[in-house]
Amino acid sequence: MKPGYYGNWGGAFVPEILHETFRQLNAVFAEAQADPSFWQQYVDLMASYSCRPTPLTLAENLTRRFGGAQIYIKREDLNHTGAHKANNVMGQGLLVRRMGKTRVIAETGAGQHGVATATMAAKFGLACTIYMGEEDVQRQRPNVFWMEKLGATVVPVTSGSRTLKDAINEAFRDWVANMDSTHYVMGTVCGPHPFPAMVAWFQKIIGEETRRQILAAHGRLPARVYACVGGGSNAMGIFQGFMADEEVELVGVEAGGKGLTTGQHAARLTAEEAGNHPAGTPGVAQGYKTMFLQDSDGQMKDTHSVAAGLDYIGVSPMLADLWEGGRVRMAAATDAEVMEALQLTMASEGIIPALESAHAFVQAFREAGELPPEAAIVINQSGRGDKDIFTIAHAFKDPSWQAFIRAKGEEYAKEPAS
Amino acid sequence: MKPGYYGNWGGAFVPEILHETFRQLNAVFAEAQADPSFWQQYVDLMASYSCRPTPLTLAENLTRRFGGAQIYIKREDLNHTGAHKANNVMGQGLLVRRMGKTRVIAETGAGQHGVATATMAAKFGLACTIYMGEEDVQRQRPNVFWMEKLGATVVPVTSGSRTLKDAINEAFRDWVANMDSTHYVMGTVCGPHPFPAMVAWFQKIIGEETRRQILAAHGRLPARVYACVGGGSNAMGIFQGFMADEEVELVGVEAGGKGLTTGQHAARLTAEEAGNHPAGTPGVAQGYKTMFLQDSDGQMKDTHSVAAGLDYIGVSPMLADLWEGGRVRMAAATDAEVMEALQLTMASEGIIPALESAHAFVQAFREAGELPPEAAIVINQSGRGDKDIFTIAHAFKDPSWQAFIRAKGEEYAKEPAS
Amino acid sequence: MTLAQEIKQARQDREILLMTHLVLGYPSFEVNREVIARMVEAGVDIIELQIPFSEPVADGPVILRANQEAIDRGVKVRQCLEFAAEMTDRHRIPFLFMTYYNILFKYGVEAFLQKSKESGIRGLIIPDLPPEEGEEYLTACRRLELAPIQIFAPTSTEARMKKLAGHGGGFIYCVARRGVTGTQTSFDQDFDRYIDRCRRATEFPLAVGFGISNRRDVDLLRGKADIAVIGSATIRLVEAQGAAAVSEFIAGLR
Amino acid sequence: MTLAQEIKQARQDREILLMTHLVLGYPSFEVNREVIARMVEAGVDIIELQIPFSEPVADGPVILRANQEAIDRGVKVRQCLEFAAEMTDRHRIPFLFMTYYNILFKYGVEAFLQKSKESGIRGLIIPDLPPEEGEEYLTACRRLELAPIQIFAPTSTEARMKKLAGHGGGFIYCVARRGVTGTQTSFDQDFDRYIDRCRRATEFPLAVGFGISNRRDVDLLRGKADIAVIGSATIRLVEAQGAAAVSEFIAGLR
Ligand SMILES: Cc1ncc(COP(=O)(O)O)c(C=O)c1O
Ligand SMILES: Cc1ncc(COP(=O)(O)O)c(C=O)c1O
Repeated sequence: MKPGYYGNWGGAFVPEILHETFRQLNAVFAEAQADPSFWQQYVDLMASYSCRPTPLTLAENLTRRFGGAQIYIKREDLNHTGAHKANNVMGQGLLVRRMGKTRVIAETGAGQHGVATATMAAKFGLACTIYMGEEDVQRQRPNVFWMEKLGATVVPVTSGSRTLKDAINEAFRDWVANMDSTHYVMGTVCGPHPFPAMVAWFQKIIGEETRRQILAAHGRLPARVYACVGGGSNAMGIFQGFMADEEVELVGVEAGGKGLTTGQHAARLTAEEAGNHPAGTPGVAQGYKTMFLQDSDGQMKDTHSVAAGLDYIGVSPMLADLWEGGRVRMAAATDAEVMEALQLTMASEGIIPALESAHAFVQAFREAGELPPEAAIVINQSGRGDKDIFTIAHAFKDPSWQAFIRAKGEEYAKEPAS
Repeated sequence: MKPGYYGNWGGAFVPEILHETFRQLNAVFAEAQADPSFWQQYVDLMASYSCRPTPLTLAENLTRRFGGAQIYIKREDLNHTGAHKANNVMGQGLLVRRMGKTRVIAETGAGQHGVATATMAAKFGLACTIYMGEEDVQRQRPNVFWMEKLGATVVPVTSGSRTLKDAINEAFRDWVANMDSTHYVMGTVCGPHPFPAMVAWFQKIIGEETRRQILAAHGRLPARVYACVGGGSNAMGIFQGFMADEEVELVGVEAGGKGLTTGQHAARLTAEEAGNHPAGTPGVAQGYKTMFLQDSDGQMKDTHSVAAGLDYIGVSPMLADLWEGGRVRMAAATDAEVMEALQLTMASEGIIPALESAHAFVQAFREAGELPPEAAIVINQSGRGDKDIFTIAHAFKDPSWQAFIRAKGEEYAKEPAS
Repeated sequence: MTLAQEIKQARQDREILLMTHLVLGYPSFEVNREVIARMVEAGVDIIELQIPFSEPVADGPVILRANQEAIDRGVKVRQCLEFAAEMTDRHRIPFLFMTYYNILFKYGVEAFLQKSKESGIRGLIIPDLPPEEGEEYLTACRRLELAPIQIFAPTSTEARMKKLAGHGGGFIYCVARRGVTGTQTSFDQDFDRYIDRCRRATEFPLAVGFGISNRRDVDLLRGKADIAVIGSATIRLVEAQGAAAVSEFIAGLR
Repeated sequence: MTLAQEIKQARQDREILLMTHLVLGYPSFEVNREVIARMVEAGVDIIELQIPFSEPVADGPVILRANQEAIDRGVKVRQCLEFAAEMTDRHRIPFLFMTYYNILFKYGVEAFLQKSKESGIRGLIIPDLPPEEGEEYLTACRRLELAPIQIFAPTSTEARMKKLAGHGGGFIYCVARRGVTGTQTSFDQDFDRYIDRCRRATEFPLAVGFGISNRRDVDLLRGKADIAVIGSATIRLVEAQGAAAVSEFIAGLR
């Protein structure tokens, strides 16, 4: 197989101007992989700066409620900056140091990857520019505020659908102009090789911890592992811990948006019914080959999800391969199901999953009851939901929240910048 | 000394109707303290549900900037729910289980203790009512939203100054009516005995971890340990790890608000100038004896701080004693200094302290340069600041934030509850 | 005669005594003056003068608000002491202070009690001062022959009641139920058993408070308690109908 | 004659050739038609027809927007192929397709190239398809005698340039600088050294693009490059002044 390919998927469809940059990146990444002290440095950094290992929490109340498998939650929400994104970003930060670059750029959708990158840049003393679709800038203003306070420049991207995919394009445009000084911190297991391999490598820390933890807590491997799939980094992160354990079923959950038949979703691999084709078709964009949501000409479609972090046209080439080969089963959760699972999880366990993560909860809740109590399942809680307050309070149509925002708005209208 | 007293301070000034409740609470607490398996159960819970031990992070950039002591940050912000409040609350939750009560109540100022209590109640399957000053309900709407989603009832308190102290009074009023079913989860090391002892006992987990961690990381004890002081729980938590180490100076930092001479602050123990009297005077209120901000009649004053969690009239009787005895040095940081330290910490380290915690950073920054590089200092970062976005963005007068809020407000004005 | 003796004597003539309550300076000392005059005239036996405190934890919404408004209007402890002296001078019936401990503590416990004594006050009710915390207070009360009125609660055990009574003076204030001042109490079998327990624990007369607002409530206490305490009810009445309404209200209670 | 031979021949007559660019369907095929006619009339030597793609990563703001508006207005790949056939039929000069790989991939690489050939297209520029990923494409181009135009960049090493040239056809598109299309390039000493390196690596004629917008730019390329590429500049011109302005603009370049 060609390097950078996973079955039929992957590759590095990169403009010539970046050829050397990628050569260097591949070399530094290979060096890091070959150097055990690098991994140790990474683990130490994540232990002292974030809070790895993150816990594995037994959800007793949810387990009781569904009356089936023991439900365990892997707590990536407890990472510094609130999501698994920190793992990848801090890892790439160490590579940036090795390369001696002085600036990083990144795309962001939900804002989590942007906040994580801005955080890493502050810690590592790097200049930082974050590209973010204008629509997402509107949706995720708190994250923009923090990125700026962390010292990053946030550039609203006004092209295309003004969301994540356009931010990626814009980041590439910056990169082709500034690659000598600048590293592009790709936020998920997508993009041209070696990004999927690199991001997956850093994220495998989730799965390695989880495997140890579930064996210690439950005494045996879990029956199933659930993770939401935007680009696929948290999913690949946890799945890698169980890849060789054939008895562990790996389940990825995509954004079903308003429903798979509505066209307003971001489910690339999940077929509406067993036996049907999924909505995604093979394509090449943003530097790699995978299953994209595109029209018959190859133009990318608009996607929709209540979770900005899942609202993306492509999916990891690694997951496309694992899905094609049957190792990973794909499912989808709709916006409405997600809000329900979120509410249930908050009230039952005192845990607030990110909207993205709540997709994995939906599917786990559907299936937990089918399994016997001796079985365990693990849900990867990729992030915490309190960052999503504007979206969640909006989605719940909370009247006190709306009144609060109106009053604040009126206050600012009266004395702007007071 | 009488039980429940720390030097001249403390006690249990409790209405007769609660006498039995306190007897039971003292008994259960004593039982728990005598039972080593209880502490283990607590440590295990905090490890699997929160992410203890929380890391100790070396702040390399800040250290370089101030050119003195190595600056270490204890990361209580990485706790589940975002602050040290979780330690106390989960511990009291275990006591509630022992007592067989089915409902908890709590006061909250900043909202962090309320969110933590609502979280614990969800996890432990308890009914939950949170009392919160009406003014704080306005200031901290996001926290109110989460408390409600976690299943708690939030009662806005309209009496008095409509802030933390009034919420405490109101919680007591609930308790004297419902003590058979209900436990009052006091949020800090204040209130009648055994609350200070109990909260301090649970919070000492911070100091025990920190002592181990700094010895491992730095090879010797820190020269100074800094913690902000509202009620004093995070301070007592970390200080207990070093109480016997006389060479370690313990520094508590109070809310200097608009300045110690303005009357708009919450500094009870810090004198405006060395040799002067502090603004607090001995008093008895809310069930205990300490240094209160009160007038010459004994009526409590209004306090002010940009940090809701420090905006309180009293202070832990334990800290009053340690201050009186010279073991703990007290200092104050003004609102303006706090915003500056916050900005610096974000941009230098990628870490966002809570407004409360940022007070400790101010004092540490003032003093770090005085110490040699072989020395280490530890700052207790009691919580994370992203919960404070409304206050912080407001204080920074961020125009994009204001525009965002105005636009959202207008959207809700157009189609309410849409 | 001690306050306890005086109460016992009064009980010879009346099946139940009435103790009323008001918050000093609320809505004003002038209104207090008129209300007190009408109470005394209508036959009230004892009056509790509450010195306002900013943190009245044992009080319900009505008294709480009265405390706060009085403080907001600038009422000072010194004024309360002077007003008490004026009242004890003008009226024969016993007057008590009710307040929270910080008012005494801040003034100086000894000094405050000395001043109370000089003002003609007969006893004090301090709901947040259990005897364990009240050594200085109890000693000074005894020395000054002020009654340190103790409180029983439905949750108090027999041993506890005995202990409290041992420190007490004047009468025992029996909190009728769980909760704060100002809401309705149901005087049921449980209540009767509770009052029996109180009786067995002490020789002091028993006052019963919390939620008494009409003649029916007072009637239910006849033969059980020695003193019926009317608290929030008069404050509500004065707020709604003014001081003049007090006469008829009190007259109607017995 | 191969495209490379044809270009070399044309260079015998002219010191520098001009290649222009437009986005198909932007603002409309009608305007494209008029612009192309004027370009040919004004003496343009080669025209690059960009088939719009939703994710044009290598393009700057002007061309990016043109791509998107064309797609928003419903431009289809099929129409672009038909339009190309019409143009190659009407005009003598060589036409190229410029687009991103997904357009070919989704159509079927072989089928797309077959169709391009049938439409009279002479070569293709696919900026996101390095030779390592382009085996099928390169093989089919060779079989169909379509020029798979390769791109050199200032960052390309000598070895890399040689390798690229080995896969190339028609000419080499030398990206003048880091960055995307549409912004100014400074043609300085570094640039001269870069072009020297390009020359040494290949026999193919050299086209230089990125940011060329006036006669001065073209003059600076004389004696260095074989072809000056004008991209965003004409799109901007047509947007501002309409298709008619193209004639004078092109005439003024040389
Ligand atoms: C919390 C969280 N979970 C999941 C995702 C989706 O990304 P991925 O599929 O790469 O894990 C995001 C992206 O922003 C996220 O913020
Ligand atoms: C983050 C944080 N730090 C500090 C405090 C102050 O409390 P304490 O002094 O008890 O630690 C609070 C109170 O809400 C808080 O939320």
